[in-house]
Amino acid sequence: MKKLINLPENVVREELEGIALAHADLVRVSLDPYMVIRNDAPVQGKVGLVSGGGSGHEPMHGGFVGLGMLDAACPGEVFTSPTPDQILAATKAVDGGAGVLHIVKNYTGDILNFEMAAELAREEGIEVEAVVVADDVAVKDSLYTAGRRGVGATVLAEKLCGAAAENGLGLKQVADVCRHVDEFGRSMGMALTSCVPPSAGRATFELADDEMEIGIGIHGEPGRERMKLASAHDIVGMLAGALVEDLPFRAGDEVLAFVNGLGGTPLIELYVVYRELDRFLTDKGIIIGRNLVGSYITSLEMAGCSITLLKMDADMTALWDAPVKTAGLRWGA
Amino acid sequence: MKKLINLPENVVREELEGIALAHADLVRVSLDPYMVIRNDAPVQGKVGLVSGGGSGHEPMHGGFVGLGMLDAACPGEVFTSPTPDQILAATKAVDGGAGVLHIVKNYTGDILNFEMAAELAREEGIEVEAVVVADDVAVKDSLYTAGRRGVGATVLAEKLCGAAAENGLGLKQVADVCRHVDEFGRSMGMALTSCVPPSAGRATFELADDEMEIGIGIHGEPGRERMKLASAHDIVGMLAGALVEDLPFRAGDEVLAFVNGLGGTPLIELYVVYRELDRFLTDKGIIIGRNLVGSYITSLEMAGCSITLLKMDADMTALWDAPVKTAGLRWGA
Amino acid sequence: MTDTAADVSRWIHAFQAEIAEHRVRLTELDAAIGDADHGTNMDRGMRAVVAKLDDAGVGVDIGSLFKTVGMTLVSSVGGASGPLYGTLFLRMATAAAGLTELNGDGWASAWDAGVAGVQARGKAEIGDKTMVDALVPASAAFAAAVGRGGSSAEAWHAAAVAARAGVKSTVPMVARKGRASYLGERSAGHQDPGATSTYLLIECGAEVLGGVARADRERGTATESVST
Amino acid sequence: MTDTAADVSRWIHAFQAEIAEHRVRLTELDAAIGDADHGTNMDRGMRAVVAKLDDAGVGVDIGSLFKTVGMTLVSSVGGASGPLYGTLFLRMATAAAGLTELNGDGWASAWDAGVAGVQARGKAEIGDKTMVDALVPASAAFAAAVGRGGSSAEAWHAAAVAARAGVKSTVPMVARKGRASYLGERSAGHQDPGATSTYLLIECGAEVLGGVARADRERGTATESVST
Ligand SMILES: Nc1ncnc2c1ncn2[C@@H]1O[C@H](COP(=O)(O)OP(=O)(O)O)[C@@H](O)[C@H]1O
Ligand SMILES: Nc1ncnc2c1ncn2[C@@H]1O[C@H](COP(=O)(O)OP(=O)(O)O)[C@@H](O)[C@H]1O
Ligand SMILES: [Mg+2]
Ligand SMILES: [Mg+2]
Ligand SMILES: [Mg+2]
Ligand SMILES: [Mg+2]
Repeated sequence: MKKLINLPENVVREELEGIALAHADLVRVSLDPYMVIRNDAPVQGKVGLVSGGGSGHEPMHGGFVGLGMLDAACPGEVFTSPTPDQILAATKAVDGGAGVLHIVKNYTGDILNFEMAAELAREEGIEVEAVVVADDVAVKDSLYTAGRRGVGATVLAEKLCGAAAENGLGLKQVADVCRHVDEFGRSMGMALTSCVPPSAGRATFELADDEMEIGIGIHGEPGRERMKLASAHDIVGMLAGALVEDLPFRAGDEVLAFVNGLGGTPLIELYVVYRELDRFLTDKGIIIGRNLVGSYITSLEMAGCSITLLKMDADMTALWDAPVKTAGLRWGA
Repeated sequence: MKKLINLPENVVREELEGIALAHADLVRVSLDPYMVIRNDAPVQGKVGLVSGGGSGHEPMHGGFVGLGMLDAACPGEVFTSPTPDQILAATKAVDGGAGVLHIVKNYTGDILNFEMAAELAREEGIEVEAVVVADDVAVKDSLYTAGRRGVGATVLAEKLCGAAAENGLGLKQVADVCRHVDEFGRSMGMALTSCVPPSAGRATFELADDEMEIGIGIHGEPGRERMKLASAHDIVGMLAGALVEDLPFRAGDEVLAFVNGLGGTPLIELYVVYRELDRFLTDKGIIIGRNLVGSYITSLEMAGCSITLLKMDADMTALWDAPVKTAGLRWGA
Repeated sequence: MTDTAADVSRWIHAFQAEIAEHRVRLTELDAAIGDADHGTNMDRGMRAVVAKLDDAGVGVDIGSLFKTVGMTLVSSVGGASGPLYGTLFLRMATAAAGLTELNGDGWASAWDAGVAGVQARGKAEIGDKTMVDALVPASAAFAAAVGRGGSSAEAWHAAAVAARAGVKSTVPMVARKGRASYLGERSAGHQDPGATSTYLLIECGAEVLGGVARADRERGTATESVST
Repeated sequence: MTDTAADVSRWIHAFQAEIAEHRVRLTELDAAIGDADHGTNMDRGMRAVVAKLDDAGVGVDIGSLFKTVGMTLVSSVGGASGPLYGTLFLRMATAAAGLTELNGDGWASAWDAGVAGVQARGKAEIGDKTMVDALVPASAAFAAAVGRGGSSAEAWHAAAVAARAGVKSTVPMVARKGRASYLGERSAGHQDPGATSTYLLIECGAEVLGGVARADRERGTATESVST
């Protein structure tokens, strides 16, 4: 295991201490329980936004706390959902009287812990809505699975809901924005190499030098298919092809196109992928209204990428363009 | 070689096409010769800022073109300096009548090509100053070497000079800002894994599973020492220790602390490193006034990090805080 | 069959030791069809539980003891198993609220309430390849033995046998809940880690509270992966 | 010894073929002490040069021919070698400006001007482990042979022999210029890639313009790495 860390069991705590030191102007960090909280929380009268999940996906979620995005993030241990008391504490810390939205990625652990937290918060008189994001088309969404995993669309949901909350929308309306993202957002990823969870100390799976995994999950969950390494062109064809078919996205649709790196892939490759994606969509008459290229939802040091497409309208575009001031995403402020 | 690319020989062109498509709101891209130019260039009356170098270090330099930073970047092939005609074309494209500053990283190839370009530009009546950034303390700066390599301080120079130019400072003053950065900035890097230049198709060097290279260059140039993998704490001790001794940085000094990822290292590790750096400097009484944590000057998919320290004063801090609007660095706009 | 809070506490301590012993194995089972953390998660949680009990003292109220266990699991495990094991104990706490002794019927209703809680929380049915496959038959067997007027030893033995059959039954199953469900057909042939830890919980009860000797129950074999 | 622009063009074409043939080897030499691109750089540049010559036509003015070569190298190679080889030919162009024939003295002054340009640009001296170590002695040997009234064959042969000795001399040297200088002592024991390509340039001149048969000059051996 080759990592820039000290003891594997301390990675999350030390990371959070690093975030606290680096971004004291944006957030305050609690180490017990783990929370990253917007400096000026609770913002009175504003819907509070809380998300969270296992660590190892940085900058998500802690890097998305700040004006125009999350009010708090609850990081669990690496790849392990946070606990209800953590989420409850964050919910209380950001409640400005207008209710709190929980943005939950669709994993059983995340769902259960957020559910318990919401119950506890409601018992304490806080109005809580939870929206589950489930956008990974690599997983069949059926009665026979835990449903689609929550991946790239979560980043977009956090930005868009953050803007909606900042605009003074009510809890139900902000939750509706999240539901819109869940309904009209689709993602799929692929890996060139495995991630190495620090506590495990070894790769979650093995890929030969000429192999890749299509449909990988952000915790190294197996994908749809293991196959020979292909060109960026062919990879984008597979990923974007699956997304476009699934919603489906149609000629004339306007989308936000998000090319995401999984942690070990450099920007030069992501731009090559973005070029392919632009060509693929243009070919189908799908219009890229906005885009995002970079490593925003990662899987430790995994090399690979994911593509997220979100159908946009004028309202969503305005929310996207609104100011955001976080460590991981920033413009207009 | 595991990369998200098509043909290795097309990587740079395709990357630039991707940048053009993704960031049409910020820059225009020329493919012959390769240039990334600020959308509204030339800005009349403003000193023009041009930098460039081999590709493979993204987001540097193309990702730093925009308001408050570079006016143009000239990307060469991967790890190969751009040519004089490229640099000349960029210089002409951004000349707003107030002269053009070339920010050059100290590599023989970069120096020679920028020198020829400056001569050609001057022949065409454009006032050009060039400042060479040489901040890598891993290399002995002596008559017996080509001098210190230009690395992380270049990113800071581009930001600070960009702000100075935006503030309306003259060519000599903007160049002075760059010279300040060169004089008071120091960097050193380390690698956990090698980069793989696409045209070579294989790792530049081999490191065993328990080895690291201290003092690595951003093209995979050998460092000061190959040694057993150490903890983040010890690695920061070695890197920051060398920097602090070199300038030297002293108790009471205020610095900008920049923890940079080399392309294959995820943010979670960079924050662990930042925490160590903060402790190291605090211990020595050195004050971190500003910081930057992320992958800004990379070496393809190399895993590892570099640390840059720049001594700051109130003027520099104001320049750092000034708005910047580029694909790679953005705030206040 | 009447157990005091001190008896229950011995059971919880035994379970913690059992989890610590099988931590790596549980994580390996999870590596095959999940994300390789079930042993780590349960170990972290149970260490927190016994630390809490040792700190706070056990007291006499079995309901509050269960509540401490449940709350501590909820706040220290995370993942899917945290809320599920947490709910199990929190519901047992409600069922045993204010009781200083638990007899056969008391245990049966506590198990029943706990299992109902786990199913309400996780929505898993028998056959979904989860801890429910060990928990539901174990609880049912316990209640049936108590209903027949059986001894503590008989009830716990029946529960342990049922749990063991339950965990074995997960091997050929295709997972329909939790992380393993992403694997679809490829989840078949692997033993469910959560069902395995549940089996260990009940086995510890049989030993500590039912006085059933370990050898009788071929202890530990259920943690071995059974290949098909 | 009088060469026309057509002769010079044959030399340039021969050099391009030589570089293409030795591309991998030159890059390997650069991998050892640089950044593994010298073969790629020179190959890209020389391909561009012959494409330009074939497109634009060679004409009769040797000065403009050299200028085309120099400009094309400058604008297509990049790295350290682009400006250095570019400057070499641009300075030769100035020396040969307007000439339709180059005799011994003409060649000697062209080489002299070119070499001075390379040194002015790169600031390298003999012993710094660069192309200068092949270029300076080759140019000097050429001029000396011409000064002695030697034939074209003699002058080119002397230059090639000197270049070959020069490139070999780079092996034990510790680099003081360019990327290899970062290696310090570790650069010793490796042959300099730029000196090697320079040797090939002069060797091609000896063959094409000097009519010196290849076998006489043990062609190609200088591209083999000499281990010490
Ligand atoms: N919906 C569910 N209902 C009951 N048990 C479940 C459910 N989902 C998962 N489990 C159990 O949880 C176990 C996994 O726990 P653990 O690995 O600790 O959490 P995670 O899956 O979040 O990593 C599975 O083996 C399974 O027995
Ligand atoms: N200052 C210099 N003067 C003369 N030649 C030099 C100088 N620096 C480098 N060289 C030559 O350039 C060669 C390397 O060229 P190349 O690999 O194409 O460029 P780069 O070093 O930029 O990758 C070296 O082998 C050396 O002969
Ligand atoms: Mg987990
Ligand atoms: Mg080079
Ligand atoms: Mg698990
Ligand atoms: Mg080179």
